[in-house]
Amino acid sequence: MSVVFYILAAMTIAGGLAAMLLKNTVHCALAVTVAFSGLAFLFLELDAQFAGFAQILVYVGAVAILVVFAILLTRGSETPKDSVYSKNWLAGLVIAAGVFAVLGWAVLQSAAVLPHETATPTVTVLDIGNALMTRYVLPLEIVALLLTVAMIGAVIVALHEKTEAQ
Amino acid sequence: MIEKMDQIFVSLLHWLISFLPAFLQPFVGVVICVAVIVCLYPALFALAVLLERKGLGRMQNRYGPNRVGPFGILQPIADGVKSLTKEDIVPLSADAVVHFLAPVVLVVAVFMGFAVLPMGRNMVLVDMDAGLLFYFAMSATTELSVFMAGWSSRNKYSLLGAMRAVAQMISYEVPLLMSSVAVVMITGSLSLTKIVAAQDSYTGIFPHWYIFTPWGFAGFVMYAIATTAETNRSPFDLPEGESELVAGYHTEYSGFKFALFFLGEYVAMFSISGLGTTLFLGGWSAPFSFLTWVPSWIWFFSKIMLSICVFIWVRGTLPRLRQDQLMNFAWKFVLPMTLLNLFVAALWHFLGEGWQRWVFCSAILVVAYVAMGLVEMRSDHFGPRKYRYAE
Amino acid sequence: MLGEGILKGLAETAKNFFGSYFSKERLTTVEYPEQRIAPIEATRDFPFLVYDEENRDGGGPEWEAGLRCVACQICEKECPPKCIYIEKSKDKKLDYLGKAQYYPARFDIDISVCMSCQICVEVCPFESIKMDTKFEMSTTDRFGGLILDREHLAKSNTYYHKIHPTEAAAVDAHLAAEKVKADAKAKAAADAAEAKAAAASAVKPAVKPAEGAA
Amino acid sequence: MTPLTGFLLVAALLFAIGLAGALTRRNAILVLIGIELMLNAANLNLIAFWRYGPHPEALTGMMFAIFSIAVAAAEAAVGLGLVISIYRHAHTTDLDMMNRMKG
Repeated sequence: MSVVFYILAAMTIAGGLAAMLLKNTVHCALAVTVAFSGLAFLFLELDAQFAGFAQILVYVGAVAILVVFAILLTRGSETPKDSVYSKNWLAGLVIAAGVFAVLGWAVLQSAAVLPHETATPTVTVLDIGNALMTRYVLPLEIVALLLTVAMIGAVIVALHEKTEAQ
Repeated sequence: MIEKMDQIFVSLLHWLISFLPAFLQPFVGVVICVAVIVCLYPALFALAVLLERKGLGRMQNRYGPNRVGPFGILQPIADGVKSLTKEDIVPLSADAVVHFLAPVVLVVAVFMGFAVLPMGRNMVLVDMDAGLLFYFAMSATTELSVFMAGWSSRNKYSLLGAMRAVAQMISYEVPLLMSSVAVVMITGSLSLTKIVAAQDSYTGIFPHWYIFTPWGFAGFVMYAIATTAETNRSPFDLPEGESELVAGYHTEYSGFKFALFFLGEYVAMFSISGLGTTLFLGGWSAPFSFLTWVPSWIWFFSKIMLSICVFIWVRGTLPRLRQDQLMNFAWKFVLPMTLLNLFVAALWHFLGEGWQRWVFCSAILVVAYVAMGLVEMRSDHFGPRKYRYAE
Repeated sequence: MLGEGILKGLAETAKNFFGSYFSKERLTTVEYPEQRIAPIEATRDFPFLVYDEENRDGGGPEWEAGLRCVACQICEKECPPKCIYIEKSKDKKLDYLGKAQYYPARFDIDISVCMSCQICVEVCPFESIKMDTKFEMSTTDRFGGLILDREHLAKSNTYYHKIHPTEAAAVDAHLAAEKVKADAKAKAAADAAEAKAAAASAVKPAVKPAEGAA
Repeated sequence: MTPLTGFLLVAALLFAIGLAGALTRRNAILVLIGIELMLNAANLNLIAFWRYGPHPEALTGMMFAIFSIAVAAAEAAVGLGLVISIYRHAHTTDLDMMNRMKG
């Protein structure tokens, strides 16, 4: 376990915690970008260059901006005066803690059988491209269709209903 | 001798780090490179600001700055001293932390892009396999810093400017990426060094730059348009639109933080021109085969400065667009053209050598361009504004 | 075709850019502190007080003695932004007509308030306040430095001739006419007194023509 | 602790944080952010298993993560579109207020 891993893990977890704990919604959105970039660096730490940069491009460049736009469009940029947590927050917290306990227990239990340090895989972008165009071409097409449908769907859902307003 | 001049910076670096113990060498080498980049581009920024002010002046039949030093060449230094000695004002209701972080994030993200740009033969900081992807990931981060600046200022002009800027940058990032993808398709690599190497050969005296192919030319034009919008330059400078929004997202910035924004904007211009040079203009390769004796880094930097001059020229010429014109232009003209260009690039690849591919590809692009121009100029959203006077 | 206008525009700016290096007529900029355009005759900015050079009533410096102003305070009352402050003197001095008049013991104009409307000039019956052409009056003192007192305001008639020749000539002619008239009146009065002294009757008809001449 | 265990624990913690946020926050947008965090945690797992798995050259985990990123982007777009249209309708993004089926 390298020092870099601990720093990046701390950054990611801190970003995630801040995103879920801060009061101001815009601060939460900015904190979650820290978590996203931390994850991207963790991907780089795992020698997954392509996935890491795609993570930054998609999450920091697109999703975070989208979230921020949504916050401003719903007038959520002011710090709310009353509690930001829902009424049954305790139940949610207990469930999350339970999930973490189970996951952590599972990981630590199986630590012995998990594979150890292996040789650094040499995967170039060319390999990924070849895989995408041969073995994974059907998922790629489906994702392309999904993205198109999602884009059209999002536009239609968020479109102002003019006829009803008049 | 020629070889030596070409590699002078590379050998200088090797000579410098050869004094150090072996385990320190890679680390110190990177630090030196970063330091050079961080010093070089602000210096070029000063030069560009002077060029811009003098050039715009001449285009408007004025002198431009001519007071500080002979012909005003010390003006950037005076500007720098002025902005550094100014009071750093943070509005009372501003979000101080985000307000402080915004310019820092911007400058860091902008400088990160230089890590993968090949500035000469063997002169690239990190020869990354996914270099282009890295570059776009970094330039996507600047959008967030623009939003941070606009939102944290608690000023409606700042927020409006930031929202305009972010909307514009996202809209034009799509054609920017699409026009670059055509190059990636033809080269078969995301690595910028490989893209330059693919263009570094000659037919007769003429180079194999991608701009000298039909799809490359169309791609370059689209790339240039998208770049102008991406860097918020005139005629797409609505985010700053000083006649409407005071100064857009950096209205509430002063002193050093404002200088950082200003620097970030110009350095982003350099870096995105550098990328355009790499993708379409053959990077550091010489424009004619008989000029290959000139060091490669000279070519790279002269191409960058030339693109800056074009930026200035365009700024001196065109008036600012309206917001709806800007958006319609991105989504209804530039994006379809870049998508078509992808198709044409594929066609170019599969038609093989010969005159047919030149004719077919050029014909498709020209017909599409003329037809789309005719159709869209006639539409209400896109064409000349029709005024409806009160009856 | 789409983009044609952009190319035309680019050609135009390029023409301007290179043209400005070759033809000097393109650069119409006057580089102000070193080069100046001579002000046109009707230029006006702030008022000043005119004094006549010929020292009529000894004592004090030339400018103080020759001031045409009689401290009538019409300008002070008419000034829209109220930037003129006048204190009347206790004693009297002879004016250009040789008549004893008050003079301004204090005459200040606050040029930070003055709006250069020229109303003071229009209302002055004595042609004593006129508009100057000097405009570089910046000081480092925001309050005191921008209040001009009598000494700073007084400019000679020669100076007035220099900056506004036509207007000054007309004013001089008018004043000369006034003086002639006043002289004639004085002469007539003197004649009348003489005639009164000589013979105590048939004097009045002699006065009438003098008045008619005016 | 092996490297893989470390990554898995970070992913589990991030997943739990995202879950806690999604279950406890009132603002609909923040619930979406929580879901994004959970998706990201899953991605980290996929990449970690790809890296330390027996056949990294097969690219299975990596591909899974890339597709998952693409799907997450689509999910964010549709989710935020829904939030905006709900806000238009109900003038709030508070999930505690949206407890009726009637519009």
